[in-house]
Amino acid sequence: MAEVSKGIAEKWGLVVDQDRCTGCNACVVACSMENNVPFTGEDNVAFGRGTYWIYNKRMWEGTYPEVAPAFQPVMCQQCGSAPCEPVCPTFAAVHSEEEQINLQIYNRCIGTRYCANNCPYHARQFNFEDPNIPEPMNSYLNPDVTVRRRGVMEKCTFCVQRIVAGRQTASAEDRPLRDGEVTPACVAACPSDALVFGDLSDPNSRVSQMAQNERQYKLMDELGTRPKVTYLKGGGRNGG
Amino acid sequence: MKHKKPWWKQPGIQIGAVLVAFIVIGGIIGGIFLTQTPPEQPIAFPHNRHVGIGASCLYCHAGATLGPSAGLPGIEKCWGCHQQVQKQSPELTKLAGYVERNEPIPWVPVAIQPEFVRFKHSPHVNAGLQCSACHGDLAKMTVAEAQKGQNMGWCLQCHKSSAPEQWTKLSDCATCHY
Amino acid sequence: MAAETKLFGKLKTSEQEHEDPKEQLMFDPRPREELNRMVMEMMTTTTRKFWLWAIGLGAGVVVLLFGAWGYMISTGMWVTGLRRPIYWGVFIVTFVFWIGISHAGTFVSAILRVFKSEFRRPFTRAAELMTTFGLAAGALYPLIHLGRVWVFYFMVPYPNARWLWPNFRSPLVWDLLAITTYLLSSTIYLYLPLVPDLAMARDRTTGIRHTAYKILALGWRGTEAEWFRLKKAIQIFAFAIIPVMFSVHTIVSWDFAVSQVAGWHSTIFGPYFIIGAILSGVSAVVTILYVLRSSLKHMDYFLRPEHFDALGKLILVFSMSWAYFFFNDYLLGWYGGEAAVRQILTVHATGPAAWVWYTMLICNIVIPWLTLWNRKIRRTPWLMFIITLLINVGMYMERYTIIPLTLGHQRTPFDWGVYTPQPIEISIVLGTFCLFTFLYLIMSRLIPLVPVWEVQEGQVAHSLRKVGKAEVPSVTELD
Amino acid sequence: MYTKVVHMALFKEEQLDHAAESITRLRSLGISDKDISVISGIPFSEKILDRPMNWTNVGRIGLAGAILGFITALLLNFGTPFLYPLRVADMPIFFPIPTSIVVAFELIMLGLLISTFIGVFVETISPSYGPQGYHPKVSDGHIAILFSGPMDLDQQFHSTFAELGATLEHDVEEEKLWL
Amino acid sequence: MSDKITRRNFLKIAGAGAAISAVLTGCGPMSRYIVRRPYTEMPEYNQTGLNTYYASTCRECAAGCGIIVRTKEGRAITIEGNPQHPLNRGRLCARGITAQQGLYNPDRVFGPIFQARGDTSRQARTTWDEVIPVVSDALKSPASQIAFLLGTAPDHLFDLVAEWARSNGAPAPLRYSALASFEGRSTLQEAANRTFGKPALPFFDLANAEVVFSFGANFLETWLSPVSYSSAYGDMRQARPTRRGYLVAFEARQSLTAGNADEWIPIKPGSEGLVALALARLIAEARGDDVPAAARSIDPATVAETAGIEPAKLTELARLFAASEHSLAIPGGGAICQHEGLATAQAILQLNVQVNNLGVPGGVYLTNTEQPTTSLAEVYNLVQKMNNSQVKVLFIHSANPVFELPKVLGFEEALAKVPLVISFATFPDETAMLSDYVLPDHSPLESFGYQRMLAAADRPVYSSIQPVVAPLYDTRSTADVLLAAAAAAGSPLPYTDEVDFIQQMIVPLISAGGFYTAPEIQTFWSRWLQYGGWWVTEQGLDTDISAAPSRSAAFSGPIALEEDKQFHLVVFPTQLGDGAGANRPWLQEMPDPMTTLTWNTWVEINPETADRLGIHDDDVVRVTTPYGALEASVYRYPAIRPDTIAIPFGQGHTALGRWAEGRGANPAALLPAAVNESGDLAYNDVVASIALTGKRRPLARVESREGVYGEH
Repeated sequence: MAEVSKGIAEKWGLVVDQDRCTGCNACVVACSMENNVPFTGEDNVAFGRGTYWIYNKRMWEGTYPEVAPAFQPVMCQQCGSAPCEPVCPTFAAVHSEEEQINLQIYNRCIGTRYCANNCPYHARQFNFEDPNIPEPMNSYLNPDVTVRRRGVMEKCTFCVQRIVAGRQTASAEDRPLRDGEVTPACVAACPSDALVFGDLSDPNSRVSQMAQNERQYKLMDELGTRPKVTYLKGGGRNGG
Repeated sequence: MKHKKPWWKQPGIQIGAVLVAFIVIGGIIGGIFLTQTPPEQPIAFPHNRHVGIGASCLYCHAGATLGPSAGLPGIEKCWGCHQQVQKQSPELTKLAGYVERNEPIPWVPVAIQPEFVRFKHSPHVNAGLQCSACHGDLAKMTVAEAQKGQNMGWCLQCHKSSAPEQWTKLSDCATCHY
Repeated sequence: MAAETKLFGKLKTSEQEHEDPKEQLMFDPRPREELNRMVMEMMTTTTRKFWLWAIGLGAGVVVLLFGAWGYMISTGMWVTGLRRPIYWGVFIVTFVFWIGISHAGTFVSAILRVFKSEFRRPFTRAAELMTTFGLAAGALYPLIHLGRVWVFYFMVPYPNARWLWPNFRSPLVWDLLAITTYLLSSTIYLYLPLVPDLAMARDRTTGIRHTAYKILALGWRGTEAEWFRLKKAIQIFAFAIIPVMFSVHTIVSWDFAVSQVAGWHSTIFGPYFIIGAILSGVSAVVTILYVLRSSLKHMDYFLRPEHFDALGKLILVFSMSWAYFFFNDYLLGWYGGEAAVRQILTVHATGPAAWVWYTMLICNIVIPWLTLWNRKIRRTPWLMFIITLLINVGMYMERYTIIPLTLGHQRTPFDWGVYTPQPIEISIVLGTFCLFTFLYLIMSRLIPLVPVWEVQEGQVAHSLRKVGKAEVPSVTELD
Repeated sequence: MYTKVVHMALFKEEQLDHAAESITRLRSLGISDKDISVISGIPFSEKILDRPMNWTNVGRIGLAGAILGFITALLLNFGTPFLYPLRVADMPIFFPIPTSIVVAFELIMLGLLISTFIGVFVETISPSYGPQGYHPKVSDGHIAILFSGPMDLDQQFHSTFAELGATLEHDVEEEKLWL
Repeated sequence: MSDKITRRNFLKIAGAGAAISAVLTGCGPMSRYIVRRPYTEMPEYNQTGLNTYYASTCRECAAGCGIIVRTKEGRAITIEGNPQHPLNRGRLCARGITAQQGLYNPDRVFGPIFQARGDTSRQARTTWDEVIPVVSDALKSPASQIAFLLGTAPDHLFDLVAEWARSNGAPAPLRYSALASFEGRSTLQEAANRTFGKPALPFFDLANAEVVFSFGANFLETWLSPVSYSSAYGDMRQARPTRRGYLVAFEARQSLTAGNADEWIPIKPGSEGLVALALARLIAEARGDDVPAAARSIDPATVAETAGIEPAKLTELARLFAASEHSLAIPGGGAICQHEGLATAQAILQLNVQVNNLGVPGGVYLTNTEQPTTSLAEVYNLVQKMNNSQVKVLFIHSANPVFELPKVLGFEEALAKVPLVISFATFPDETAMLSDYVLPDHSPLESFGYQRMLAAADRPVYSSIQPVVAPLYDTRSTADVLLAAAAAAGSPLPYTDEVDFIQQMIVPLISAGGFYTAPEIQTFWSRWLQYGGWWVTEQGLDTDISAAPSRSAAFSGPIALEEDKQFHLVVFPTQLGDGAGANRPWLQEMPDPMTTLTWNTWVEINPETADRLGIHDDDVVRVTTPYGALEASVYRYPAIRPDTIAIPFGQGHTALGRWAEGRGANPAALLPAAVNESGDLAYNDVVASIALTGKRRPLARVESREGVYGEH
């Protein structure tokens, strides 16, 4: 390929501003439509098998009348030291040296579900059955993303298909990727601009700037997973 | 001790075993045979003749430089030439039939990517790779034939030998699988 | 054995002192011919009841195990009760259970052999058989629980076009290696001491059985070189298989302990699992011995209260050790563990599934401690049968607590979940119980379940020696 | 083939002392240890019967298997990452020492145990020295002493064994016991 | 044995083997390698090509966000916001994102159907050639007896129908949707008219506001233009480095907006007007202004007690509102949809006047575009006419009145009295099932059109609609059908077809100073399609706002309840909108933000109340109002007043396809037929009682009940 190696690996990162996040769940649906995440039906959701690559963990803070929901959209944190990876017997969960994210290679996956147990964020989903999308609804399936069959794990990929497409477009035009050129579906959809995606290795990118915000924290930082997703705390009463 | 034939020497069992073996082996051989023979095409398109008169691959498969799939020419493109040149041949009558009915030609795929592989033509073509490197010498084929042994090892071999300095990127799973 | 009973006798009641040495198998010798005849009759007697059981269990295997498994493969894992976040359920529970059970064979046979515990002799084979079939039943589960079992071979190290090998950092690959090693070696370990007995059977059968025994006996004659070689090999195995056995359950425990799952990430898990495995395994041996004793002809000659007594003592010791490790694990989690671990411990004891936790404690601690100190209870086979069965129920509950109940209450309360096994899962679990029992049942008629030559060797080595006014049991070492 | 004919003396299991004695007597009749072989239903050590030490390669074969297992483990642990380097978490790609110990241990044990068995198997089915022959009574606990001696000592054999209470058979054919 | 097998036999056997292996693998993907099918029959995953992007407009609600649809091989793949569009600036909500599930829904109407009013024996597929004369005959009826009921139909269709009606003397088309009614759109418009003297929807500049008081306006979820308001909300919170906007929500049931508010003030439904007046008085006092006339007789302490809040809290909030630079009070939703809704809306709007926050950044503007909305009162008139047999022909487009209107209104019965009902529904919804003909319009992603912005654009915007895929079925654009039928009926309009109509309508825009222009319409048209519409570059809001002095109003306050027997009932729209979203499986599967519930209807009850009444989660209760009753499972919702229960709107379909049918309950059965002064449904005044049915029906929730609520 024509692209010249840049020397520094791109390190994709996501910032979730919880103060902007309204919990509207547009990201959930945008992700599902982009990544061919199947809908599973009422019974499956009731059973805990609704498949969401990103979902809002809404906990309650306070008691009535001071009660308020605490929204926390959680997707795969693309850990630098991911607990899911080493436990996979078949290298279906691996770390991408190029994109510095976690990959799930569906055709390599044999469905031990070990990775899912070991993910402290519960970001990994299992395909308990083949997707049931009646014709012609399968027409909207994104051909850039594999339709997962039953028995494999899946999870947020940071929309790696968009990353690869963006990188190839940039290389065909012989220029580096611009900040904000590649956005995952959730980021593109987010009505309140609570999600920001970009290259963390570029100190000038918007995501790098935001990740240094004083409100920043990482989910379960104490586990040493080195997530690529940074959360910005909600503002509280007096802003932040 | 009575000398009875042991069970594995009983004729019924032997015949059964041979039959089962034949069906299994035949199935495997047949399956492999079918994957390794070029499929029957609606029109026996002579690649060799088109390449022979100097037609560029990209003339018909224009998508190769632009996007993932190289694309197949529509009936308009075929007919655009063939209403001028060489109008008579049994294969061209078939083409004329499709043009008349305004139907797409149901070409049968030759090189198939598994659904979990995202192969894109454009980066490969843009990197200066010749079509023949993967598709074989079309000047020697009539209908296109699938090339043997094009598995992931083959992809990687080429990635490694042609661009060792980009091996990190070109061996990354996310390059092809997502 | 002798020394042990004596020591015990001093501590305990006076009835012990009056025990007739004849009550012990080793001091109640019978001619080899007689022993052979008894064992052969054991193998060849099949009652109507036997066939009913065999057919029933065989049908159980086909329908409950393979039928349900096939159904699950064809429709997908949704027929199980698994759900986010509980991705491992009774399949893995039963897997750990079977692997645990399989430790007894090695323990009874290898460790007791190494330490020359003479009471082991009549039931080493029964225990080894249990190991092999327990492993066979258990080794199915890593396959059963796969989402895509048809590509299970991705886990097996073999060269391929992609030069992509399994991930040797994954505990599941260690599992694969360890279980393969253990299954192969325990099968061989079952087979090696069987060879002289197969030769014995060969000499007493005709037809297909004769042919089969002839092949399996490898032309055994009983020459000095053959005995020497066999003893040497058994010695190597007995020593080498013990670390393998420890490694197997340690690795099974590492499936849990190396992970980041709260409640699993514990350094004590290795020994904790091993002790649990031995406890459940030795218990299962007792359970099986009771069944053998009551269903097989002449077995009551070979298996006597003394054996139940001795195994009962072992179980008591292991129950105490298990309690120690359990408490150790619990205390550390409770004391300094992170909030999530403490939460899990609370949920175990107070949550909706707390009955599982209490059943575990009652069956594993309360029942053995209350009963097994009593010699009379230990020497009553049917009581031992019930107690050991309960211990295995307790051990099953232990694994159930560790796996689905712990997975269901991880760090984010939003994602907690409740797991309920579904009919298909229960069917498969019952199916492997059928498989185990079926294999055991069939095997009990195919191979000599009592190692005749070992029993005879023991009987030859044991004698009563007159010391002063008393006849004292004594053992001679034959090698 | 031989000028010597294989004889077999059968002792009942309780006649162990006599069997031991008979070996001494046979030796005094000029029959060497390699022309005698004892088969029994339970193992007796050489010292009990006063026989030369036996010798087996099982241990060495087992050791060789263990070494083979170790080499395989090295190749799998440290060789395969070079074929396709893949990073998982933060673990070293090429030299994952702690995890390799587990694999190495299992493969060493696997090699050791399997090859021990193979050793037993190969040694058992390979032709053995000493007089051949078998009697089913051996598995009934009898001790059979097989020896080959010249026919002219027949009388002495008879008297010796009759005295020790054994039955003696002549001209024991080599029975095909395996395949 | 094997030597007897001839080569011929071998080939036979091998062939059989191949066949067997083909059959065996036929179910799996391997079969693709063995039995190859032509490209023209290949499954979609193998046809990878280049993306084609089309700019269009989202039609899932009335807001009109600009969208970019990514298509591949003629299939719409993903929908994203149009980054240049001034309304949503590249953002989109869940409903817009799932629009393809409407396009590719397997339960669409595949072609014109003669319905015969649900008489399935006479039901038959028909052809467009047969139905155009039917429509044209219908248009020949006496003009006064023709009625058009348009729901969220695109503006161009409305304009076309209005033009036809105007030129033929027919009554103007009605434009009603349940969502508009829940939002209180007419009331808001009328309140703006009375307060500012212009009948336009106000635009609230949330992004630059510092303190925002929201009275019932759930602008983050469904209210008016949720995407643009969400975007503005994000900016209000974090776009300014030093100041973070402060949001206070006054409503009885915590909506998503109230959930995101810094303070949620759970006031009794019906007390909003009083609270607004009390605030007015306190604000005036805090600012040192004259207390407005309307508020002079108000005692804040009494009001606080009536509303069920702390008096000190009210004072504190008033001070906050008075002290901030840009304080904004937004009336909407249930607060203004009650019998005193108009006065309440005015009282709330007056708060903005009091702090002089009109026509300045962070304040209230008025939108320029006229927004035709029909109030529910006019729909009532239509029903009246239908009942009196004064309607011969009823055309229905994009509306589902049988589902959406309060059951007590009796639309279904009135419909039976209309001799000819023609529905243009894309889906077999409840109303379509009861009409004579269903003449399916294209799905929005297959059609042309335009949409004016509703309220949340800060400038004049025309958003264009264009087909992104070729129509999948034998559907036809309603505009074309009407044009053809009108021509055949002898009352033609001067347009050849729909595109011609749209082009003629947008001709004035060429010179209206948009961000592009063109010498003639065809070039303009291509840019119009390319950019997804037309708008001006500069902010173009009406800053010239002057307020009339506040009118005194006497509020009767909340209805008194019998404790533990009666409850205020809050019916709220969800992501399913006016119920049309119920057949989008991903909208059904998307967890409701506040409750994480999916796929069903639930009744929200405060846990305290539930404990008192012995009601557990998932218990099915019967909710009864004077107008009807329904049964649904209980969700113990911690963020609702103990004297209030709430039910989401949108489920309970008896038609509309496999994902919507037979799911949940329709709270339209509980709603009254009463309207407020400006004609919006007074749904916030309803008092309901609940009773256990003894049944249990678990709700599909994503959260763990044990983990979140500590219940087992």
